[in-house]
Amino acid sequence: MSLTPEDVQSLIAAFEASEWDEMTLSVDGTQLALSRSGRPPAGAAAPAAPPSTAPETVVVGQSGAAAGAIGGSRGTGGAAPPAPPSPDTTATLGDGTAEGALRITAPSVGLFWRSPQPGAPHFVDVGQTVGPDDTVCIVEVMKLMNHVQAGIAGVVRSVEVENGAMVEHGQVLFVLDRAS
Amino acid sequence: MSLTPEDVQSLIAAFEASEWDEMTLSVDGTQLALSRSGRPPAGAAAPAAPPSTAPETVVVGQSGAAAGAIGGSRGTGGAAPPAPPSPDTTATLGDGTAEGALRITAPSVGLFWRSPQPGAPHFVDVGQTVGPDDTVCIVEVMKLMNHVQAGIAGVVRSVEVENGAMVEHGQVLFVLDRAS
Amino acid sequence: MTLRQVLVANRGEIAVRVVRACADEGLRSVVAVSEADRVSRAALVADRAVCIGPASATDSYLDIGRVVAAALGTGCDAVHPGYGFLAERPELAEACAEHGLVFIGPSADAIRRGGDKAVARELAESLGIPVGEGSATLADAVQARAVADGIGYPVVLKAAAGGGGRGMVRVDSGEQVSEAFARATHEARQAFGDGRMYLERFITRARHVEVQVLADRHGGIVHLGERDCSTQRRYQKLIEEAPARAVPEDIRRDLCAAAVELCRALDYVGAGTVEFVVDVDRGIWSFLEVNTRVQVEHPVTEMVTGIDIVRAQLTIAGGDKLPVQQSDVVLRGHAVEVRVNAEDPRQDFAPAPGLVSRWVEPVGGGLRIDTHVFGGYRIPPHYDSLLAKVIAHGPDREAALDRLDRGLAHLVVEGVPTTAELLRAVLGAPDFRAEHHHTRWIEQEFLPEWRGAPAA
Amino acid sequence: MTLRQVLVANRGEIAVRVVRACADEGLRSVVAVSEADRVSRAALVADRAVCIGPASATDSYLDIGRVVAAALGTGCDAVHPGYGFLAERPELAEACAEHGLVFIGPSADAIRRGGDKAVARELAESLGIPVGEGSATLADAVQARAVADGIGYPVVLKAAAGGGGRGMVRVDSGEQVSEAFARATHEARQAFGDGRMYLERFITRARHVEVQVLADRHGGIVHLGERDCSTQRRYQKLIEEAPARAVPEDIRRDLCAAAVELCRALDYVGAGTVEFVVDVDRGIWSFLEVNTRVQVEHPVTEMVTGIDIVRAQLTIAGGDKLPVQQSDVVLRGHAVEVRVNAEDPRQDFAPAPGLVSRWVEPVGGGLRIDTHVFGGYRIPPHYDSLLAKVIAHGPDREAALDRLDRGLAHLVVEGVPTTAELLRAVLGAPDFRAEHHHTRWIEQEFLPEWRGAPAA
Repeated sequence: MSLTPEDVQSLIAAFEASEWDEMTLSVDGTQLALSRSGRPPAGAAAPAAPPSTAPETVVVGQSGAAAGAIGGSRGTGGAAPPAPPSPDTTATLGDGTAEGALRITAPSVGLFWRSPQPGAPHFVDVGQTVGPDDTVCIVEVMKLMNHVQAGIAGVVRSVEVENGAMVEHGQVLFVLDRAS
Repeated sequence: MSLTPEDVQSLIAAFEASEWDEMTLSVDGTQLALSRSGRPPAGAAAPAAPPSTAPETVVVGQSGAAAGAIGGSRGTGGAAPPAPPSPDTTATLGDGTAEGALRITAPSVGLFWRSPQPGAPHFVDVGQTVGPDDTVCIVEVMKLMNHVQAGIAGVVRSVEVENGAMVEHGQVLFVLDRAS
Repeated sequence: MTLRQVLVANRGEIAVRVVRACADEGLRSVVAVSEADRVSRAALVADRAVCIGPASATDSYLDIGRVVAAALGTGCDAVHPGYGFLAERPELAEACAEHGLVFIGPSADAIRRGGDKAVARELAESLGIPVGEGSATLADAVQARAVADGIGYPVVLKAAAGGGGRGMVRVDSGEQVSEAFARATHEARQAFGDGRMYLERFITRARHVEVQVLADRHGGIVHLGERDCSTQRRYQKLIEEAPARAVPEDIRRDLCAAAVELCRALDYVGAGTVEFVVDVDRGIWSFLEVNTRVQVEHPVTEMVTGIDIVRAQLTIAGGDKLPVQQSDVVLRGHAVEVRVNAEDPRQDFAPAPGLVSRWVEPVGGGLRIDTHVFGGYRIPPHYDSLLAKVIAHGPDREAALDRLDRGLAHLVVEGVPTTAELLRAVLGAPDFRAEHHHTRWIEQEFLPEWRGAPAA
Repeated sequence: MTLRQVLVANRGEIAVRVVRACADEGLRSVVAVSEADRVSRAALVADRAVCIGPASATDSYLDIGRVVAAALGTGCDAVHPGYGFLAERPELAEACAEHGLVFIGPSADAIRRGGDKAVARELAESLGIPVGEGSATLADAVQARAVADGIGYPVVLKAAAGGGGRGMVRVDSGEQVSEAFARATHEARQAFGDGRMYLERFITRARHVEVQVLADRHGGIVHLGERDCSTQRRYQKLIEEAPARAVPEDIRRDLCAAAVELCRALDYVGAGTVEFVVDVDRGIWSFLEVNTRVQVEHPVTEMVTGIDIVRAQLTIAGGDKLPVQQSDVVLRGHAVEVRVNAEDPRQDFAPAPGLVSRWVEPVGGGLRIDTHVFGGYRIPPHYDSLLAKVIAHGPDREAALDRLDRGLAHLVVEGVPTTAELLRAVLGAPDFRAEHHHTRWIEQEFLPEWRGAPAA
């Protein structure tokens, strides 16, 4: 037995009517995962697009797992799936959109600087390939210059913040494409 | 594939953590139904036991239905499963406990009278068999005497309210056993 | 005859409001709820809730017998009807009296005479209060035509038993009178069980101004100033303010005096409101109707006077004298109320019951929120769509409007659509800020523009 | 130097409280939140929220650099630290000054001198304020033994840098001194980075009384009367009242005068509290410590004085003179506050974070609820367990307690266990009603009985 399209529809409806943030259902090889991020910070006029309140990921597919694991959890934050632990000056990673994009996010509130000092070349530019240990920017907290490392390999697709702007903790700074 | 005990436990935990009132899950012949009644009226010192806030029914068993129907709903009231529509002076029926008990509930707020007039014999007593059209009591609303009919056939197991007491709409007046 | 325990015969925000006033006065409160309102905020905050019937209001909130039975069965000594439902039904006042319960409102006689529009209009006329260019009760369509021709078109046919915009038909020319009269009479008979009609000149740019009155059982009577409720959609008030700053002060003074005079003539007891229409273009006014209950918009008056109207209802019903004399009533600043409804203004204001998955109220800044909603509350489909009244007070109208805008911006509602964004747009509209609006401004001018369509 | 926009460097109910005061004063507010508090009530009600770091307080609420960066980056001109976290860290006051931000609190110097218990104690002594039978900073265990022998046992060893019950060790006999001193010094060094100790006589039946002080930048200073915070469990306050009715009036007058004198000597600016211990049996009192911030229990003082302490903090920080003189401060009635925590009192008060599936607050009846909780809020496991402060005001203590009991009975919380029922039991306990309780009454007398076990 597997989930019918009607089952999936009713599950999605039930999920949307609920206050849950996440729901995964695996039945006989069919897996259904629903997740919704939390509300973005209120009133924040953040430069980067806030996480959507609509379901972010809806995946229905065949999974190798045979056991029917059913779970639900409700988170408060708009956090991405668990990322590997990282030191303070290394960016948190989050899986991006379905096209395989990666994001480098701010490890702290602070000012975003693309160069080691005014007038110097940028740490990275769009189109550039970076490795996990490469410094991609500085987030300055009260004269303390935190060098942010990419944490992952990829090609810079876009820079999401203006040089010198304030960034919040967790705000997306760079979007990268997976290195092919 | 069927639900394992672990699955059931995690489902119950998820349900209890949620604000849902009802949840039914049928997977490949295994059916799980969870329901929880709404909060009882606050501060009500009603003579009858208020519905519990803990899950009222947890049934796990083999069902004939093959389709995996999964649904969730969230009600506000502590209502019993939908009853057939009934005229104003006929009691609402609710399926009772697992032992096949039936309940006759008050069709209105009012005063509960077991006899047609003071000193007269009771309409019904414990142990008596009643038919759907038999009058079982009066609920008086400001001198208006509403004759309450059983609405169902059965044997009176208990009378839940003292003669002359005020009853609320929906309050259980009699518990009946199914006529065998 | 001090009260001890009050049955609240209503639901929604006004039921919560009455429970609050009871608690403030040290009285116990019992809320009569329908089955759909068992898990309502009013039921949770009251000392007790009692279920009186099914969700259908006919068999619960509108059933006088059940309400009285609930009051008697729970040992209450008084009944507060709120607004709507049974609030203006003289039969409830009579049933209460019959069973030894205090009805928190005026006498059945005052409700009857004040509530019948034709009778109230005749009473006003006898007191020399302007009633507009209109008629007494019309015998038939022929008389209607003659009166309308005399007034000049457009005119409006109104049901004697109507109110709140119900039972009104606009007539633009003499040829339409006959058919309109037949239709309006039929509709009024259907809706109110009373087909009597009268007619009035139709005012193009009208302001709806009403005066709050409080009267005790000892002959004491005061007014608490007036409210401007001109921001309406389909005769339903959206925004209410106090005082009515756009109306010249001499007119406001006259309105307040007329309201007191009229209520005195009705032997009025409790909180009541006298409504007037002010013709903006011609600078004249006339009596509209009496509302023999607390109004939805009473908080704006409370905020500018500092007088708690619902507590006053309770103390008056308990036999106390008025808490203030007329000279004690001093207006301070300006207050504005908006009604936030669970409606989708982009879908022709379709009501949208459902689960309110998140509800967070703004704090501070001269705001007051009167509501029955909480996070996790499921709005039942059986009743009206009012979610909350957001009220702001400020030193002047501009400050109050700015504070209200902040309040609406920070009212977090998830799960149902609301009219909050629409209301913010109204609060920001130049015509509204400049007080150029009138009772049909929302429909005729604001909404067409807001929808992005050219004005009709 | 009028303020325009305030960074609220805190979370929970106090962050909401500060946002409210800002709105009341017409100031914009920005709340600095950790990742765990993005969807918090403070974030929702503030004009803006800015995420400064991960859930761990060390990298968010306790990080001075991030707080200052957030204030500067969002264009704030002032920082309100609330209570706890950075509130009594002189380094934050210094960092603010360095970056042109107004720190809403006293100077770094006043925080340092007031917050160091040994220094404050010496200052008090120099002013002739009783400091109890105790010592200055102790050099070593030998000196401790000599001083303790002089006072008589039991005594209590206290960390100079401690506070709020932390860093205290009771010593019952001379033989215990050496080992206790070593342990206490070690623990104090670990907890506060400062191992200096002093000691005091241990009072068996002590009442904790504190005086609220307000001081401006122009030399103006007043007290707002005192609070009795004797109902504690493990040195954590459960219930606070104003005024301290059980303490004789002459002592209360002396405490208030001493508090003003001490704050004047500290060149104190803003809202501060001076804590005292009153020995019930001997009728004497002594200075305990200075808290250089707004207290959790400030609302009881607000309710009996009508003075908004948090708004006063804002206006004082903006350079205004005090809103009142001492003669304007009049106490009216009695107010009591309870702290409702998400803890299970049947499981040794284990904190219970989780989803609050339903949250409905009581209305009316002299109640005030200070909270950050709403239905659907998930209490993060990273911070304290305070859900709400429920405060009641009444004409006298008995009325206030009855109103508070009604408030707790109607506070609907589903999803997490709370201490509400326990608090109701305390409010109803004859010893508490008769004011026979003291700072260890809850642990020694009330709880053993409440648990159904024989008293220890």
